[in-house]
Amino acid sequence: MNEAITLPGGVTAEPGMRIYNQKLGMWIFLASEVMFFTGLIGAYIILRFGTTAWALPGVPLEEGGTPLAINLTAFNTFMLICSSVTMVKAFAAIEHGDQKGLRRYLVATVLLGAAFVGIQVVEYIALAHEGFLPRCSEELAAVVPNCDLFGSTFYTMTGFHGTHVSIGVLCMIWVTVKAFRGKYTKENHGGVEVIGLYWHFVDLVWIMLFTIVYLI
Amino acid sequence: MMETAEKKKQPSYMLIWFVLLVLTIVEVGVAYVSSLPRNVLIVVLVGLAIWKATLVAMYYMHLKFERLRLILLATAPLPLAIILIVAILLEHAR
Amino acid sequence: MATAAAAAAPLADAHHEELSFIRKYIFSTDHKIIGIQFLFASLAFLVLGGVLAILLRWQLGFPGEELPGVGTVAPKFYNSLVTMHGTFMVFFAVMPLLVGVYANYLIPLKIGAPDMAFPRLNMLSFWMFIQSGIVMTASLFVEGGAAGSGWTAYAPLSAVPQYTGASLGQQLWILSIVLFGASSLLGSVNYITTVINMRAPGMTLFRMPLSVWALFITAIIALLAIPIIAAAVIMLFFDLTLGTTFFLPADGGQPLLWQHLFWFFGHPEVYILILPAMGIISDVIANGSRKPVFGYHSMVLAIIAIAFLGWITWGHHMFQSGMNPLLGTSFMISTMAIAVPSAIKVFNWLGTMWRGNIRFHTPMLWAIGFVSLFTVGGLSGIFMASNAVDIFIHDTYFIVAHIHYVLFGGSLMAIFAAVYFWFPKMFGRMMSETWGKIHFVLTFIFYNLTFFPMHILGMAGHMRRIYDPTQYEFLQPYQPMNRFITISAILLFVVQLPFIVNFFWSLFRGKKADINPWQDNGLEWTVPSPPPHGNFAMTPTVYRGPYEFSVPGAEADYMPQSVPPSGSQ
Amino acid sequence: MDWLPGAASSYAADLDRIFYVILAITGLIFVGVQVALVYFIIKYRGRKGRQASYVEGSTKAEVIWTVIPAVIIVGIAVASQTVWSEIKDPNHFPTDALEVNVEARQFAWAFTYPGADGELGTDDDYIRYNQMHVPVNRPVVFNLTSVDVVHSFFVPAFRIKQDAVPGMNLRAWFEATEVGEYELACAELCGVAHGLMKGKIIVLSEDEFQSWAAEQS
Repeated sequence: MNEAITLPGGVTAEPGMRIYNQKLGMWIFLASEVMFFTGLIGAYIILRFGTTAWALPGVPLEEGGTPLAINLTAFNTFMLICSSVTMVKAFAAIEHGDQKGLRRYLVATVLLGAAFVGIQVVEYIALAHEGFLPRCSEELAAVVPNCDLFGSTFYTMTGFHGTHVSIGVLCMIWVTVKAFRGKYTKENHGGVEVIGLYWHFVDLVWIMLFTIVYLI
Repeated sequence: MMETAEKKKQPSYMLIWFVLLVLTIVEVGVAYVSSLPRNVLIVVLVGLAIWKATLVAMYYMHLKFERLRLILLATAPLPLAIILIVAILLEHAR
Repeated sequence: MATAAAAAAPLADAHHEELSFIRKYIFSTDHKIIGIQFLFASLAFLVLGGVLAILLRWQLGFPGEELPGVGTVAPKFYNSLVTMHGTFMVFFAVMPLLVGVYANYLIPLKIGAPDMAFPRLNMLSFWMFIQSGIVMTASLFVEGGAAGSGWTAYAPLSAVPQYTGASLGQQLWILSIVLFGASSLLGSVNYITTVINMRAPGMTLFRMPLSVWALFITAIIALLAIPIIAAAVIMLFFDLTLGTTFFLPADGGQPLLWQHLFWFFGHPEVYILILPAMGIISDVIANGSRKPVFGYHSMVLAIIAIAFLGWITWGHHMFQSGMNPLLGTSFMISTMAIAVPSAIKVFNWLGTMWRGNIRFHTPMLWAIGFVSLFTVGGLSGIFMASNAVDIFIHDTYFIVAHIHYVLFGGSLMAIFAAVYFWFPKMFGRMMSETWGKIHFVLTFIFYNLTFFPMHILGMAGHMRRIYDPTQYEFLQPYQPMNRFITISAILLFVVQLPFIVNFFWSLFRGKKADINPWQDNGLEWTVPSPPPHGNFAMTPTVYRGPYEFSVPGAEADYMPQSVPPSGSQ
Repeated sequence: MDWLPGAASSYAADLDRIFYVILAITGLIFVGVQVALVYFIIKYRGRKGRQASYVEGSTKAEVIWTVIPAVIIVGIAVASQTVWSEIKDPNHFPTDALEVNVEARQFAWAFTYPGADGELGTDDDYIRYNQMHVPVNRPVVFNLTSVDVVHSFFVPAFRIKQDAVPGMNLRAWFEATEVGEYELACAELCGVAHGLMKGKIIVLSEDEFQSWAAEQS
C-alpha cells in the first residue's frame, strides 16, 4: 500500500493515477483545450446554421464557392499527419533507448511543424491579396455569401490552431536541443512523452478543423 | 486494425499513418464529388473526421493503453461540449 | 506530533537561509507563501470593489447629489461603476479569496503533500493574476472610462465602442479577463493534479475533508468553464479591434451567441464562487459542533451533483432573452433540480449541529451566519428558477438581493470564517477573538439591513443597473428605502474596519498560536504554525476520516487523521 | 400583503399567484431553518463536561429531506410551466389581437400602428414615440426588434418583460384590463442613458382608442 513507484521523469507518485504529474497535468490541460476549441467551433457551427447561405467547396468562386485553396491545405494536413507519426516514432525510439532515432525523428517533427506554419502563412497572404479578410473586400463580399462571417470564423479558428502549432514547434525545438545533449534516457523521457501528447492533440484538432472549415 | 490492437505494447504506427492518409484522401474526394445530398455529405465528412481523431487519440496518444480513470478524465469535456452545441442549435430549430 | 514538529523546525530553517527575501516572499514557489500572497492581493481588491459599491449606492440613494469630497456620479461613470464592481468582486475578490488562497494553502497541507504538483506554474499563476488585476485597475483610469457594459458584457453593447463610449476600457477589460483565465487555468491544472496524484498514504478520496473535495470539484469546473469565456471574450475582442462580426447582427453575427457562451461559463462560475465556501463551512461547523459532519458521503455527492447540474442550467439567465420557450422549460426543470442538493447541504449542516457541543469561536459564528444567510439566498433562487415568476423579477433588484445573499451572505461569510480559522496556521499568531466577534455581529446586522430591503424593491419592480430610480413614478415611493440601503451599505463598509485593524495588529502583535488552537483533525494542524517549507518532516500516514470528533471512549473530543488506531503502533 | 405593483393585465393575477405560493413555501422553510438554527445554538451550546453525540448521519432523515424538496420543486415547476406557456408560447398567443411593431433603440421606443386598413407594413402605418396607446380588454401582440443593442420591454403593472434583440424579431403579448397610464421601462443595461429609457402605456377604452386611432391617420 505504501509502495512508491518511480516513473519516467524521475517522479515518485503516491497511489493516485499511477502516472507521473507532468503527464497527468498535460492531460488535464488538454481537457481544458478541448473546451476552448469547443467554444470556437461551437460559435462557428451556430453562426453558420443561423444563416442560409455559405460558401461551398467544389463550386466556382463566382457562383458562391469558397475562396480557400483546398488542395494546398489538404497537402498541409498530410504534413501534420506525417509530423504526428514522426513524433510517435521519436517516442518509440527513446523507449528502446535509441538516441539516434530520437534525434532524427524529433528534427523531422520540428521541420514538418514549421513547414505547416509556413504554408499557413503563405495561405493567409494569398487570401489577403484576394481580399479575403475578417472584413472581406467589396468585390469578394459580392460573390461569397456571408463573407464577413466566413472570414471572422475562418481566421479565428485557423489562427488559434496555428498559434498552438507555433507554440508546439518552439517547445519541440527545446526538447530537441535537450535530446541532442543526451538528457533523455530509456528510463527517463517524460519530456518527450508530454510534448508528444500536446503535439498529437494539436494534430487532432486540425483533423476536425480541416473537415469543418474547408470541406463542409 | 485488429492486429494493431492485439500487439498491445507496439501498435504499428506506420499502419495508423497510412489509414489516416487514406481517410484524408477519401474526405477531400467526397467533398469535391458533391453528388451526395448536403446533409448526408456533412454527416459522412464529420464521421470520417471523428474516426481520424479517434485513431490519433487512441494510438498516437496511447489512450487505448491507459487506465480507465485517465480515459474518463480525458473524455470528460466531451459531454459538456455536446450539451453546449446541441442546446444552442435547438435554439435555431425553431 | 510534537516530536515531528521539533524535527521539522531546524530542517526548515536550514532550508530557508538559502533563500533571499525576494525568492522567499515575492517570487516564492511555496504554496503557502503563494496562498498568503493571494490573500493580501485579493483583500485589497475586495476593498476596491467595496469602494466602487459605495459610489454607485450613493447615486442610487441620493441621485445627482454631490458625495462629499468626491463629487457627483455621471451616468457614464455610473455604468462603469456597475460593471467594475461586479467584475472586481467576482473575479478579483471572491474567486481568488476562495480558490487562490485556500486551494493553494489548504490542499497540500490537508492531503499530506509537501507542495503543489507544479510549484513554478503556481508562482506563474499568481503573477498572472496580479498582472490581470493591474490591467483591470488601470482600465478605470483610461480615456473613455472603464468598461460600461456590465460584468456580463452583453454584446453588441460591448462589441461596438460607440454604444457605451468606452473603447480602450472595454479592450483592457477583455485583456484582463484573458490573463485572469490563464492564471485560473494554471491553478486548476495544479490543484487537480495535486489532489489526484499527491495524497499521502491512507488519504483515500473518501477520507478527504469536504473543503478539499469542494476545492477539487471547483477546480474541475474552472478548468472546463474558463476556456469557454476565454474563447468568447477573444471573439469579442476581435469584434472590437479586427472587424470580425461574431456578435454584430448587421453583418450576420448573433447577439444571443454571446449570451449562451457567457452563461455556459457564467453559471458554473457561480458554483466556483460558492462550492469552496460550502466545503470550508462544513469543516468549520464540524469543528465548532465537535461532531462528525452529518452525512459525509451525501455531502460529497451533493457537491458533485451541484457541479454537474450547474452545467445544464445556464439558460435560466436567458428566460426573457428571446430564447426558444421550449428550451426555457427544460432549463427551469434543471435549475429547480439544483435546489435538492442545496437543501441536502443546509439540512446536513443543521444535522451536524444537532446534539453537538457547540463552541462559539469566531469562525463558528461566521459559519452559522453562512447557514442562516445562504438559506435566504438559496430560497430566493427558487423564485427566479420558476420561469413564470422570472418574467416579472428578471433584471430587478430581487436578483441583486439574491446574488448578494449568495455571494456576500454565502461566500464572503465563509471567507471570513476561513480567514479567522486558518490565520493562526498561516501566520503563527491568533486573531483577537473579541474583535472578531464584534466584526461578525456588526457585519451581520448591517449586511441584512443593506440587502434584505432589496427583495422588497425587486418585488416593486425596481430595475437593476438604472441610474436614477426617481425618474420613474412607480419607484418614487421607494426612494426612502433606497436611501436607507445606501446608508446601511456605507455602515457595512465602515464596520469592516475592525477586521482590517485586527488582521494587521494580529499579524505582528497577536497571541502566539500553538500547533492546533482549534483542536481540529486536519493534517495541517499536525505541523508547526506556520508550517515550514516542505510542510511535513516526513510524509504522514492517514488512518481515519476527517471528522472524528467526540469519538465515544476517546480521551480528547478530537482525533487527528494521522493518529493510528488504538492497539496498533 | 401588497408587495407587487398593482396588477393591470389579464395574466398578472396568474403570475402573482405563483409568486405568493412560492413566497409562502419558501417563507415557511426560511422560518423553519432559522428557528431550528437558533434552537440548536441555545440547546447545544458548549458546556464543560458535556460531550457531543457521535452521530455520523441518518439515511432515513436524509431521504426525507431529499424527497420533500424534490416533490415541492416538481409542484412549483408544473404550476410555473402553465403560466409560462400562457405568456410566452407563441402557439398560445391570442388571435384577435391588435398588432403593433415595437422598435427599441438607444434610447427611445418607437411604436408602429397599422393604419385604417388594420395591417402592418402598408403605407398608412403611423409611428408614435415613447407613448403606446392600447385599447382596454383587447389583446395586443407586438413584434419586438432593436436597432442597436439588447433592450428589454418591461411594464411592471402588466408583468410582461421581453428582451429586444437586434437581428431578431420576437413576439410577445399583453391584454390590459384597466384604463389608465402605466410606465414602460427598459430592463436590460443598454448604454449611458439606460436608466432614462422610459415610455408610457396609455390604456384607453375601446371608443376612446378608436377615436384616437382615427385622429392619427
